[in-house]
Amino acid sequence: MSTKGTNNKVGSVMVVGAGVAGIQASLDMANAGYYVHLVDSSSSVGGLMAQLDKTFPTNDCAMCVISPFLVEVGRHLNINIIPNSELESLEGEAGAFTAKLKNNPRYIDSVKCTACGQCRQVCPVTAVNEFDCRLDLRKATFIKFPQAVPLSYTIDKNVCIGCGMCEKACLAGAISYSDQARFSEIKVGAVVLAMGNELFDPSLFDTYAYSRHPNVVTSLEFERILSASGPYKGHLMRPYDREVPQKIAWLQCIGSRDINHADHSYCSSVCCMYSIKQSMIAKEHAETPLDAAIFYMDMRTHGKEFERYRERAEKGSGVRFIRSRVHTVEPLDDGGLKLKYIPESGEVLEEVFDMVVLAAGFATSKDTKALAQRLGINLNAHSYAQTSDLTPVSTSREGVFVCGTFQSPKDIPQSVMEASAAAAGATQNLSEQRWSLTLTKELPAEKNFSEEEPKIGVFVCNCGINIGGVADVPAVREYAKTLPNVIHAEDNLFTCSQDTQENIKKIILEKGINRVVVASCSPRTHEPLFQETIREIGLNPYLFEMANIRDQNTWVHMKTPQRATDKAKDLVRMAVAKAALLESLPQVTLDVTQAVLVVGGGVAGLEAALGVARQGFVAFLVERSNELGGMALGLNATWQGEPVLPYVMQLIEDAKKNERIKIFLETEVGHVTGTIGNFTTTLKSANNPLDTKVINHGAAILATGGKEYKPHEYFYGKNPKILTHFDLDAAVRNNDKALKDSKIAVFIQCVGSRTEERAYCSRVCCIHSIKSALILKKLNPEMQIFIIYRDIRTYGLREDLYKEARQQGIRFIRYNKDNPPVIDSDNGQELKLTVKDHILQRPIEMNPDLVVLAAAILPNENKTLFEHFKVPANSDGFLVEAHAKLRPVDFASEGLFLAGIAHYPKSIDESIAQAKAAVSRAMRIVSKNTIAVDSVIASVNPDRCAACLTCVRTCPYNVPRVGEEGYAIIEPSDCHGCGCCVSECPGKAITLKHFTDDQINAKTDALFYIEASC
Amino acid sequence: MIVADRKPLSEILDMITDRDKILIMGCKGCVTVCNVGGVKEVQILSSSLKIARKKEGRSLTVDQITIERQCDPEYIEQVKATINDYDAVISMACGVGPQFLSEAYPQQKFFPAVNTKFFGGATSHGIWEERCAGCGTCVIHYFDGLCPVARCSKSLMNGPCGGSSKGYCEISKEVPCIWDMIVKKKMEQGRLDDLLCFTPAKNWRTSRDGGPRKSVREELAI
Amino acid sequence: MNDSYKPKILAFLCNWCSYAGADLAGVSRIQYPPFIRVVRVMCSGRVDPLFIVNALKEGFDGVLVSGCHIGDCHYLEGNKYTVKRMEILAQLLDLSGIGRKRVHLRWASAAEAKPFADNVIEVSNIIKEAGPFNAKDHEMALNALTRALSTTRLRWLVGIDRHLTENENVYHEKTDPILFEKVKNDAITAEYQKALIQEALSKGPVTVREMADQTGIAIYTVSKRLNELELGGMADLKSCEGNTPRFASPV
Amino acid sequence: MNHDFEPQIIAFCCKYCAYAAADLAGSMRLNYPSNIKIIQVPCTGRVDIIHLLRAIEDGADGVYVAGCMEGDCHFVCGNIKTRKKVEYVKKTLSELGIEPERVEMFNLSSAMGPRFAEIANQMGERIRNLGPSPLNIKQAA
Repeated sequence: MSTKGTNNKVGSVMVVGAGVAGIQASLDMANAGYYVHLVDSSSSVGGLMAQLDKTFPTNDCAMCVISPFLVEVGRHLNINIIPNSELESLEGEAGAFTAKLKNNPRYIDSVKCTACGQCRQVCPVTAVNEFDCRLDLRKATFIKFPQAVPLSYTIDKNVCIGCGMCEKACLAGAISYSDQARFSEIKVGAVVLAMGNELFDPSLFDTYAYSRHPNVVTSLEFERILSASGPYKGHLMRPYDREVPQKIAWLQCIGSRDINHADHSYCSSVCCMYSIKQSMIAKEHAETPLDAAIFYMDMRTHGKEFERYRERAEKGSGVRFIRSRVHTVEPLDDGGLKLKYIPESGEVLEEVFDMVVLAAGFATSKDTKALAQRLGINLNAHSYAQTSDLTPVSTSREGVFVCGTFQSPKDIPQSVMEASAAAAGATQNLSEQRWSLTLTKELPAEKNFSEEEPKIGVFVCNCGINIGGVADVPAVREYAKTLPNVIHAEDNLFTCSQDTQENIKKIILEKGINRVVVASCSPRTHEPLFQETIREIGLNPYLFEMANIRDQNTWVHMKTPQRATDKAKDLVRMAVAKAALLESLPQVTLDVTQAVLVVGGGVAGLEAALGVARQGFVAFLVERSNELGGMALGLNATWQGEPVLPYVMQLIEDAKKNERIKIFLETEVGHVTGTIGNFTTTLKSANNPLDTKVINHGAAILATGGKEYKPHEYFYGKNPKILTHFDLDAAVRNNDKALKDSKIAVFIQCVGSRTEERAYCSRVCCIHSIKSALILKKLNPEMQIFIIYRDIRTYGLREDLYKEARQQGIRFIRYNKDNPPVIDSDNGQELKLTVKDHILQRPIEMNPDLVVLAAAILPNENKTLFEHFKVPANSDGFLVEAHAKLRPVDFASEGLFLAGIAHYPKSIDESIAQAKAAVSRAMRIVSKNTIAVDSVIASVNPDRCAACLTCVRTCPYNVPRVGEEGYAIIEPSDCHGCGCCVSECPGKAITLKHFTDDQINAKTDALFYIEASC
Repeated sequence: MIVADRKPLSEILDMITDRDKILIMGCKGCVTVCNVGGVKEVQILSSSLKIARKKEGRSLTVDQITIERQCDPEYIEQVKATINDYDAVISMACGVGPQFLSEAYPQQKFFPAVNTKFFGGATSHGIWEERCAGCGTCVIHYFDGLCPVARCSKSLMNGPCGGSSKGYCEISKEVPCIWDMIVKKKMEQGRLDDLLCFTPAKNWRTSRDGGPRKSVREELAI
Repeated sequence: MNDSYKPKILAFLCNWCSYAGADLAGVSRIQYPPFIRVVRVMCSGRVDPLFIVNALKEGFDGVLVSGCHIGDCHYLEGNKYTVKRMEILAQLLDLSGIGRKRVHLRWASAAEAKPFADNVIEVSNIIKEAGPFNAKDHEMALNALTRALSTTRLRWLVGIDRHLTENENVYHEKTDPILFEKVKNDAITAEYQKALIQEALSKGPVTVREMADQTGIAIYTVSKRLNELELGGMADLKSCEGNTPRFASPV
Repeated sequence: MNHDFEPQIIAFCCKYCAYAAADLAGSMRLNYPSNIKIIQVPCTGRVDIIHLLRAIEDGADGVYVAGCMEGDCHFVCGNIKTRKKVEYVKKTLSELGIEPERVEMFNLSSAMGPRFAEIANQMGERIRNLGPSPLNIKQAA
C-alpha cells in the first residue's frame, strides 16, 4: 500500500495493448467508474484475436464474438482509444503515475474518415499485408480489417511515395499529409499491461522449408486462409497453385519446447487446441474429403471441454493423431511436400502431404521487452512478466498490473479472466476516486409527442459511392417527400459523419420533427449511433427507424441500379409506414443494493470477498463447513514453489479482520429471489434449519470449489503405501520417515480423469506429480522415481518442471487407455507393478515402496444450491459459464458470477485470477446505484388476458406467471424481448414494444401501397 | 373447460359462398384458451377468407369482434346495433355461441366456425385431452380419479374388455385403456379388492341420453 | 534478310521539329527508304503508348517516335514526358516478349534534315533485321499490353514520375528515386501479369495451372496475382470440380 | 415461366442471425434478386401466423422466414416454434388452393453470408417458376 496521501490519487487507468485482454480490462474499469486510456501501437484495437477465423472449443467465428466488444469499446464515453502510440516512460508512484506517450502520425483524420474505401481503390502502391500474414497485398493507404475501431484508414508512410492520389479521391477531406509525430503526457492512477505476444517465426528452421515453399504455412497464415475475410474468401486452397489440399499435416511444438533452435523451452499451451480446431474446420471447408494428420509429442488439451473436443476430432471427424516429431519437410516439384518421420513403432516413414501447417508458438516481441525494460518491470528467464502465483496479475512494480499472453502463454478465456482480475487489482486502491474523472452525458428531458400528429423526417444517405454510386439517391429523396406524414426529406454524403449529425439535429428542432427515418446502412451497426444523436435533442430513441438500403440493397444489386433505386423507394416507404406508428418507450431503471454475496469459503471465495471489501462494498461470505480455506489447506506449495499455507492463513485473518466482510460459517443458501441489482437470499444455518437470516445483495459469486477423487482403482485405501496427492503432501508436511526410506516411488497419472465416466482432464495432476517427484528426489537422491502417464500436460511456463524432472533422472513411462499399469500385492505388503514400456514395447515389473495416484478433481456436490440460483452445471457437475471465450466468469443470467474449481479444475494462481475477475465483473453492477434495463420488452393488457397460460408455457426463460391477480404478469427486468409469447397469445393480450403487430403489418401493407387500414 | 377444433376452411367458405359482408365473432372464454376462437384466431380466419375470395376476384368485407363470452345474453346484447348490417355472422365460440345469437337475433344467419368436441384439459402446450363426458352422476371416486365413462371407449364399469392389450384400447394405439390404468393404480395403492364389488348398471337418465338437461339455482332464479 | 522484305513503320513526328526536319529532308532531296508512314502530332508528348501498341496490332512492323531535343520542345516539357512513357513501354514490350527493338524514340530538330533521314535509315535497318511482326502470334501479349497501359495505376505513376522525383511530394520531401523506381517496376510487372491473367480468365473458367501455361508466368506468381484481381473484384471463383478450383472474370 | 414477371417476396429475418447474414452478404458484395424485401424482427419467434397470411393477402407472391440454426437461437427456441407456424400456414394455403411452396422457413447462422444469398436466389427462382400469386392474377385480369 503506497504511503502517499490519498487525495492526489488519480481516478483513471492506462491500458497498454488493445487485444481481447486489454479491451476486457478497459470495459470492466470504465463500467465501474474509472476513465480508461487504451493505448495500442497498431492502427486499430482487436489484436491477435481479430485475425482468427474460428475459436475453440465452441468453433464460434472469432469476429462475430469480438466485434460487439470492439463497437462497445469504440463508443464508450469513458474509454479514450489512443492508436498508433507507444508508452515512452512511466514516472511517479502507484496512484499517481505520469505516462509519456509517443503518438505516431496516421495521416488520415479518424474523425472525418468514414472508411468508404475510395483512397484504397486509387492508391498505386502495394505492400505486404501483415494482417493476412503476407499471403496477399494491401495498399499504402489501408485499414487493418473491415470492423476496425477506430473505423478509419491509415497511410503507411514507409511505402507511400506521396503521390497525392488519395487526397484527390477522398470525398470526406480526411487526408492530412502534414500529420506529425506528437508526444503527450497523461496522469493515471494505475497501468495494466496487455501487449500480448507475437507468433514465432519458423524461417529459423531450414528443415521445415518454411521460407522456401509457399505450401508450408504457419498456423496464423492457415487461420487467414480459412477466414471468410481472408485472401481466399474462406475457400480452403493452398497458396502455391490454389489447389484444394486433400492431405494436410499439422506439426506441433514449432518454436516451443525447443532449446537448440528457438531457445524457447516453454510450451505455448494453445497450439495443440488450435491445430485440432483448424483440422476440424478445414475438413468442413474442403469441397472434397480431407485427410488431416497432427504430429505431436504430448496432446495438451487441458482446458474445459477440450478433452471432449479432441475426442470429437479423432472419432467424429477422423483426424489422425501421430505421436512423432517430424524430421524434415522436403518440397517436391509439383507443390507437394514429403514428410520424413518416425512413429512410435520405430520404422522410418515417408508420407507426401499437399500442405504443412507449422503450429508456431508464442514469443515476446522486441518492442514488448524494450517497453518492460523502460517501465522497470522484471521479466523472467523466458522474457515474460515475472509474477508470483499468489498475486498472478501484479508485476514487480507496484501499481502496474499485467494480463494476457505477456504474463505467460495462455488461451483466450484465461486471458479474459486475467484482464478482469487486473482491472480489479488496478482499481483496488483507487476506489475513493471512483466516478471522479468519468463523464456522463447530460441529456435534455424527453419531449412528449403523444398528442401530436406524426411529423416524419427522412434522411437518405449516399455513403460516398456505396449507395449513391448504384441507386439514384436524389430520386429516392424526392420520392420520400411524397410519402404520408413526411414533412422533411434530404440526402447527404455520409449521414453518420460528425458534421451531418450536427445539422440533422438542427433541422429536427427547426421543423419540429417527431419521428426520424434514416435510409442508409445496417441498424445492427449504426442504430445506437443515430438513436443517441436524436436523444441529445430530446427525442426518445425509439422514435427512430432505419431502412437498410446499402448492405441489403445497393451492395447486393450492383448490376441492376434501376431495380436498386426502386427497392430503396420501397424500403423507405415501409420504414415511413412503421415510423408513423412508433411510440416513445420509457427507460426502465432499477435501483441496486451495493453488496455482493460470495458462496464458498475456499481460496477463491476468500479472494472474492476481500476483493469486494477492498473495492469499498459489503461482502457476505457463506461457507457450508465450519472452517475457511477449502482445498488449499491440503496443498504445500504452488508450482513455482511458493508456500500455500501461510498465504491461506493470512487470507483467513484478513477476511476476519475486515469489517466489510460478514462471514457465515456452517451456513447454507436457502432461497434466492430477485434479479440483477436486487437479489434477496435467505441463509439457513446447516445444523438447525429454523435459524435463518435474510440478506439483500446486488450480485453473487459462486465459488463452491471441489474435492480430490478418492480412487477405487489400484488398491487405494487397502495398502498404506498407496497415496493420493493430498496424502503425499500431508506426509511431506509431517516429513514421514517412510518417504525418505523408499527406494522406488511410482506416480500414476490420469487416475479417474479422461475416462468414459469422467471425460475431462483435471489439468493440474501432471504438474503436481512432477513437483512432488522433485521434492522426493531432493529428500533422497538415490530414490528411483517413475511417472507413468498418458500425456504430460505441463502447459505454459510449467514446462520447466518437466525439463528439470528429466534432468534429475526421473523416468517417464507412457501407457494408453487400453492397457493401464497393473498393481497387485499378493502378500498384502510387497507391491508389484507391471506396465508395458512404450519404447521397449515390452512389459516391465517393479516393486515400488511408494505409489502416488494422480487422482482427478471433482466439483463439490451442490445440486440444490445451483437450483436456487437457477444456474446450469454440465454433465461433469462443473458450472456452465455464459460464454466459454469472452464471458468465462459470468453466468448467462445477469448478476451472477463464478470462480475457482467450481468452474473447472485449475491451479491456485488461476483460481485467484478468476476470483479477482469475478469481483471486477460484479463491480460493473454494484458500483452504481441504478441499473438500466432494455426497453424492448413485452407487456400484458390485463383485460384482454384469458389467463390461458400459453405465455407461461412458451417463454424460453419462464418469465411470465399468472398470479392471484387473475391475468399474466411479465416482470420488465426479466423479459429478454424475443416476442415468442406475443405471437402465441390467443387473446392478443401481449404486445412487444417497438415490434407491435400493427407496426409489422404496416410494413407489409406499405410495400403493396395499402393505406394503413385497421 | 370446453375444447373445440376449428372447422376446415372449405366448409366455412361454403357457408358464406354468396355473402359479401360478414362479421366474425370471437369469444374470450374456453375457445380462447384452447386456441380456436380467440382474437388471434378471428384475425387468422378473417385473413384466410379474404385470401380465398381475393383469389376468385370477388371482394369480401369482414368485421371482427370478440366478446367476453357468447353464453350470456348481456354480452350477446353488446352487438345488437350492428348485427343485422351483415349478410352473415360466423361465431367462433363453442356450440352455445351460435345458438344464443340465433335466439337473440332471429333474422340474422349464424354459422359455427368450430366443432365443439369435449370437456377436457391441456396435458401439454397445445395438446388437450377429454376427461369428462358429462354423464350427470360422477363416479370417479370409485376408480381412483380415472373415469371409465369418459375415457373407456365402451364406458364399461366392471373391468377391461377383451380388446385391451399392452395398456392400449383395441380401437387405436393412441388411446390408452383406462381400465388398465385403474387396475394398476389400485394394485399400487394395495386396494385391488375394491374392484371385487360389482358396479350395477349405470342409470344414464342423468346423461344426454335422458334428454336435454337444465340446472336451476333455486336461491337465484326468481 | 532477303532485300525484298519491305517493313511497314509508323512514324509520329512532332509538328514543330521532326515534321519540319522531314520536310527539309524532302526539300534537300535527301533520300531515305520509303518504309515509314508519317502521322503528324503537335508534340511527341501527344503520343500515348496505346497508339503504338495499337499500331503493332494492326500490322505495322515498327514504330518511330520523333520529337524536339530535350529543352527545345515548343511546349517546353512535352518531350520529357515522352521519354518517361517510352521507358515504361519499352519495359512492357520486353516483358511481353515482343522486345523493345520494335519501337524507337529519336530527336530531330527542324533543321536536322540529314540526322532525320539517318534516323529513318537506322530504324528501317533495325526493323528489317528484326523481320516482319506477325500480330497474330502475339495476340495475347498485345491485348495484355493494352489492358496494362489502360490501368489508372500505370498511367498515374508515369504522369507523376517527374513531379515526385524532381520537385517534391505531398510530404514536401523529394521522393527517393530508388524507392520510386522500385514502386514503378513492381507496378509494371504486376499490372502486366494481371492483364495477362485477365486475358486467360476472359476466355472462360480456367485453373491456376492452365493460366500458368497460357501466360508463361510461374504458378505461384499466377496464384498471387490472381489474389490481387480477386480483391479488386476482377476475378471470381467459378466452380470447383474435385480439387481444382476454376476462376473466371465476373459476368 | 415468363421473364417479365417481377415477384414481390417478403423475408422476415431475425436480428441476431439471418439479418446479420444478409448484411454480411452485402459486405461480401454477393448478388441476389432485388425483389426480396427484408423485415427485421428480434427473433423469428415474434413472427405470427397472421403476419404471413397478411403478407399473402396484401399481394406478396412469396414469403419466407429466416432464423438461427436450430439449437443456436439467441432466445433458445424461437426458431423451432416458428417452423411449426410456417407448416400451419402452408397447410392453410393448400386448403385455399394456393401453392404452399410460396411460404418457407430457413435456418442459417450470422456468418453464412453466401448461404443467405443462395436462399434469396433460390426463393426468387422458385417464386418466378410458380408465377404470380393467384390473388394478383385475378386482380390484374
